[in-house]
Amino acid sequence: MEETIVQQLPWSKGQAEEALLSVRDMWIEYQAARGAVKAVRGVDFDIFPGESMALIGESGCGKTTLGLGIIRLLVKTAEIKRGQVIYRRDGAAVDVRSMDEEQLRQFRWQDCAMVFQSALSAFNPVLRIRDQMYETVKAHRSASRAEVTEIAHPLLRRVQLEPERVLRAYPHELSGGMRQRVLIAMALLLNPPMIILDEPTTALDILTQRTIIDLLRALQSDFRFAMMFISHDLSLAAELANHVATMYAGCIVEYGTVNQIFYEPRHPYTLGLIKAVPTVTGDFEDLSSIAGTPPDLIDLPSGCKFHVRCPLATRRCKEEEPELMHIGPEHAAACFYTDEVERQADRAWEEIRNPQGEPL
Amino acid sequence: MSDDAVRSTTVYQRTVKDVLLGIWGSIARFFRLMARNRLGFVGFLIILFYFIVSFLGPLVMPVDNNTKVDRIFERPSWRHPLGMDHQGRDVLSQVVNGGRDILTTALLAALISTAIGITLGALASVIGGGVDNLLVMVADIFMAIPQIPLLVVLAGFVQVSSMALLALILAVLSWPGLFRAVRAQVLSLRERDYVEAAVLLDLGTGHIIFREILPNMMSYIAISFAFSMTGAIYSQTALVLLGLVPFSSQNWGVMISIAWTRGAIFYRDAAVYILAPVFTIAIFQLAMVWMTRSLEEVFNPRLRARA
Amino acid sequence: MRAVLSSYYVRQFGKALFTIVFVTSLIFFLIRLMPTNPIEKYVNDLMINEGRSREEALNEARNIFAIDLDAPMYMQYLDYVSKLAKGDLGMSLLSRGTPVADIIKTVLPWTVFSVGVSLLVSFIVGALLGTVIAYRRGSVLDPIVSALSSLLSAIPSYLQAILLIVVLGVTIKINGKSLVPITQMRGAYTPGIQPGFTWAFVKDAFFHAALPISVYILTTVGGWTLAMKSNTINTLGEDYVTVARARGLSDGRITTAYVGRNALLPLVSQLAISIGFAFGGSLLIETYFVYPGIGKRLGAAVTNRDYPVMQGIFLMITFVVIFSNLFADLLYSVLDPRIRVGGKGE
Amino acid sequence: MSLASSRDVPLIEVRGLGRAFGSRRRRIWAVDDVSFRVPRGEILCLVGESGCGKTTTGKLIAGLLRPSRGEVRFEGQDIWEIERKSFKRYRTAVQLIHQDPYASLNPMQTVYEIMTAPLFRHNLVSSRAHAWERCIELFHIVGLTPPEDLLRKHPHELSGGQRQRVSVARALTVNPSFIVADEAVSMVDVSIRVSLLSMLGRLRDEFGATFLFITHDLALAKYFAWDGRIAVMYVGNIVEIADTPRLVDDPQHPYTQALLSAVPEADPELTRNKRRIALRSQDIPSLQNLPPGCRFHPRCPRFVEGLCDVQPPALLSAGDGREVSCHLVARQEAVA
Repeated sequence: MEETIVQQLPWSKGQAEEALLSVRDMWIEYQAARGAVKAVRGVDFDIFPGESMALIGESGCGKTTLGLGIIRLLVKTAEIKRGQVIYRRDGAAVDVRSMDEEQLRQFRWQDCAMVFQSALSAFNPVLRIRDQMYETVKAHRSASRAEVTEIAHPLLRRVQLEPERVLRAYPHELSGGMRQRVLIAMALLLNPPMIILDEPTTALDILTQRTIIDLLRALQSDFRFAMMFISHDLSLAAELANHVATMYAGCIVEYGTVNQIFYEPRHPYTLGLIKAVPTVTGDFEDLSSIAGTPPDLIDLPSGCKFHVRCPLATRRCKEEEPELMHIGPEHAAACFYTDEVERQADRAWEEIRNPQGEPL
Repeated sequence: MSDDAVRSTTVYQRTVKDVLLGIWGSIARFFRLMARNRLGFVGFLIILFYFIVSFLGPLVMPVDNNTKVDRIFERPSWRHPLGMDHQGRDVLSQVVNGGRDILTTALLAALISTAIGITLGALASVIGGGVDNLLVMVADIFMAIPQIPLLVVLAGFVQVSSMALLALILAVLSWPGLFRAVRAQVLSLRERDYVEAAVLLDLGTGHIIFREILPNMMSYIAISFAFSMTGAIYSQTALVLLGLVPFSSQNWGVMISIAWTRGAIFYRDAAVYILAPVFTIAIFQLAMVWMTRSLEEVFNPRLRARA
Repeated sequence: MRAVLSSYYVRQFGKALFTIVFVTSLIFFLIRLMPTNPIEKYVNDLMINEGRSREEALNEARNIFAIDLDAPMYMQYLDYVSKLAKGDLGMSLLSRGTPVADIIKTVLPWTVFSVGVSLLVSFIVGALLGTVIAYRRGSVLDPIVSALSSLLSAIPSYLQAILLIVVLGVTIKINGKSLVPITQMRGAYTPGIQPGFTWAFVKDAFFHAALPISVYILTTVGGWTLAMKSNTINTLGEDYVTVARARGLSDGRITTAYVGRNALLPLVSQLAISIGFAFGGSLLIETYFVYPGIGKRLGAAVTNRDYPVMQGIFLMITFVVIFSNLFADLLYSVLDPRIRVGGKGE
Repeated sequence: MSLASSRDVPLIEVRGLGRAFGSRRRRIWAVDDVSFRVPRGEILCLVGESGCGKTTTGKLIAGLLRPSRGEVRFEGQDIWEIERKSFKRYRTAVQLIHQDPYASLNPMQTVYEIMTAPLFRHNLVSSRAHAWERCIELFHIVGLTPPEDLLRKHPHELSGGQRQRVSVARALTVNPSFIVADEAVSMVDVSIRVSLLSMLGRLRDEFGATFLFITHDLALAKYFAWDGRIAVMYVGNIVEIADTPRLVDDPQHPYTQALLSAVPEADPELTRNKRRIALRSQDIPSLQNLPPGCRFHPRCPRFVEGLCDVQPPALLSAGDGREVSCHLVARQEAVA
């Protein structure tokens, strides 16, 4: 196979050649009635084997589009305008964008599975779980029903379900939490090196969320797959991620290790998000929300897309869009004023750890 | 004239003018909204044309009843664009005069069936319980009975002598469709959060029915009204063709029926005679279906805003 | 689970049974309570025109209508119901001595044949066409098929029959011969051909049924196409289709087991309604094409006011439609596991 | 002490509240024997997982549903006993903010129509100009700018956050004294959630509104009701009710403990070092088939056989204004 050359990201934790998946300069647009929706605008990142990366951002920031774009599962009105999605397995590198239909079909689920937010509607309502498990394996290699049952049993037990009962069931006979676990078991059916999870815990109850989170952590250490999860929920990132990428208006505005993102944020948007989310444990903390509303992806503001909501914005921010810049080991941010953000972040954490202020 | 009188007349004039302007404004708005969907608007214009021609046309073009033996099955000409029938009478004037009864009956049938459907649907959903179960079962049974055969048998036993009676029978047989739609709609709408909010704000039952629930059902009602009309025309014409509704007057169905029995189909020259009423009905039905697309647009602000 | 499962079937069956009871009673009381009661009229006619005694006339009427006028109302009703249950629908007024059941036996098969074949063809063609244009949105095919579909389903079937006869049979002539030999196609089969399961007979039967079948197909195929198109478009937007693609299933598998099967479900429930509609349309269509089915026979009975035949055929059509309803419900429950639990999941 | 002053009468009090659904044969109690009081100007948070009956409780208090048993008291009077006239007053005195901002505003009406219908209906304004003025005033209170433009729009032209503010403003038109907020911010983006909460908080501080805040999110409950109380619901019952800081820091009921230990936190070190409480079962019991005794016993890590599966525990005081419904807590109290 032809050697695919990929530019090294200065903040990447290792050599790009060792990454499982490298995304470079990815641009995705939708055609809508009002105009082109610029959902993803020049995204770069690497995911290494066994790693877990969180992509966090609010609704409409392009995170789901990016996830779907990686396995080329976009709706018809969407188009990948530019960019590379390099996937490496067994020493070979291939651009997902150059795969033909059959290669792509094989790549999906076998190399990269995806767990969706809407587990409730993720299964064909008229087929038993058993059949849906079987056809999933059958789509990638020849296997008998008995073989598939043999693989499925331990996996279902692993996600704390009764294999016999679940395999016989139709989707509507299972609860939401059970369906989410079945989907996770199904994702592991072919032992893929990578799984994309789109809001895997949203809409689930707290105790169910906890089960899923603990399961994912345990499964990852057992099966050594890489996870990329997409969520608006910071706590999910805090729980599971090694690295976190914050997305805003179609771009990654900050990338770093989980501790860097939470304790040393360098982008005002990341800081804003952290300051907006309460924790249960500990004393009262003063929160603040980010002014304004998320941007319209059809009619984006000039310069830095965050400047209209940013407390630090200057004229420069309005005119010039900052690029994602290397600011420390494994840490990058797209902001001209990272030093100021650092000061504010330190102050914010200071207040949280030693609260003196009175609650509202 | 005293000052007071002058003032009051000017006030009066202004209100009349205002009312007229208001009416004109809403008519203009209605047309604008109908025009949002091009095909729907075409359908709407055709329907409008049909009603104008059928109700005003007879005044301009009375039916000509004189047999003219020398002009039997005459081909279309400038004077007689649709040619002559088996008795040498003008076909166009028959088409113009043959719509009034059919359209009136269809309109009446649709009105009655819509009224029944809305009333029973609302009752069933509001009262619920046994009444609801009973009405749903009755509607199910009505829907299971094949309409045309039942109509035919009914017409065999009962002399359908008037348009009103025919309209009533048609309506009684066709309400279940709208009933089910209205019932389902009310059941879902009254659970809506904004209806709950209106209850909490104590806005009154009238407000809740006419301002919160009804506007959200209007597109359903309008569309099902249109389909009731097409259904009524379908059944009506079928009954006429089977000779079960002895209309004495001119009527598109009667035209087809006579043309058929007079063997018009076997003369190539007579093709226009039989095809004229056939196309008249077919185009009306098609236009009605097209119009429903615009109706949807008129009653749905979300669709409206998108354009 | 078992109990719930069977309760769905019990409910559907009960509904069908109730509808049958309702319709038969409706007809009974309609005839008996009408101001110009056709039975009384018939008895009077016999007494006046043929000079029979009331006794004789009543006996005759009892034979023909399967109703004994002198018995109390509830006895009449029970008698009528028990005779119905035995398949006794009375005698024809017009062709004396012919039981209505025999008349139905000779005409029903032709209608079931023509309506059945056309429904099957129309459903399959419509479903396929609908799927194709749903997948090819934006291609040239879409607007053409959609426009044609709405055109064909808007025009009443009997008008399309007239159009076919006038245009194909009369107006367009090549070398003095019409395009389609309308007159030769009358009847159920060519006289002289021995009925049976022979190739010649089947071919001939199809030849004679070709016109009614094509009109049924023309009028219904558009509806199936449009319904399938919109169902398919909706189903394509379902999450489980996206997930199936993410699972790497082949396009063929997704189109059939995922999109096709789920999009087809609502169509199955419409199947019953369309059977009723086709039987209704058969009245005029069979009359125009001179096809000796149940519709044409009903039309003739109505024209001649042959009440027992009218009543018998109407009941027969209703039974057929109700049983197809039941069949469609059962088919639906086989195809959709959710329905068996009774409504939406809990 | 025999004559309780009106100040001692809580604004809202529910006693033995229960509501059943379903047919006569299969009655399902969505809410079963719930009692609490909310004094004027205070906040009570109702926390629980989906299907625990918290929304039904909210609707019962708002008077949208009639209780199957028990009573809802407003200023000391049972709302279903009082005569029509007072019920009308009660009707507008309690307002509910719905969860879904996309469903709570009628799509067919403009924001102006939505806002002014209650104003005109209850003669709260004298003219159209006055109504317009009042709308703008209310929009300022809920932080909607620019009010003039928004009033002319239809709901679908507004963002989720804006819609939610409109529905709060609409509730304020009738000057309610009690607001039930049912998951009022859970469908709004994270970055603007806090500002919505602070707006609601201001309503209490500046206008003395009393709140029942229903949520599944303990962190939000803690933030919003820090100086109020939290009631935790499980399958139709209240299992624990206490002042917020106490409940969050030192939960007593095993279900509350499990819930708090399970919440994922937006702080990596905190969340990864949290003490976990393992439940004995993942399955939430269905309302049709409730376990005997304590409803939590099949999942409870502290389950005692012969006690918890036999006798349903009562909601008993556990000191410091805390009430807990657990045999083991009651036992500890008795020992202490």
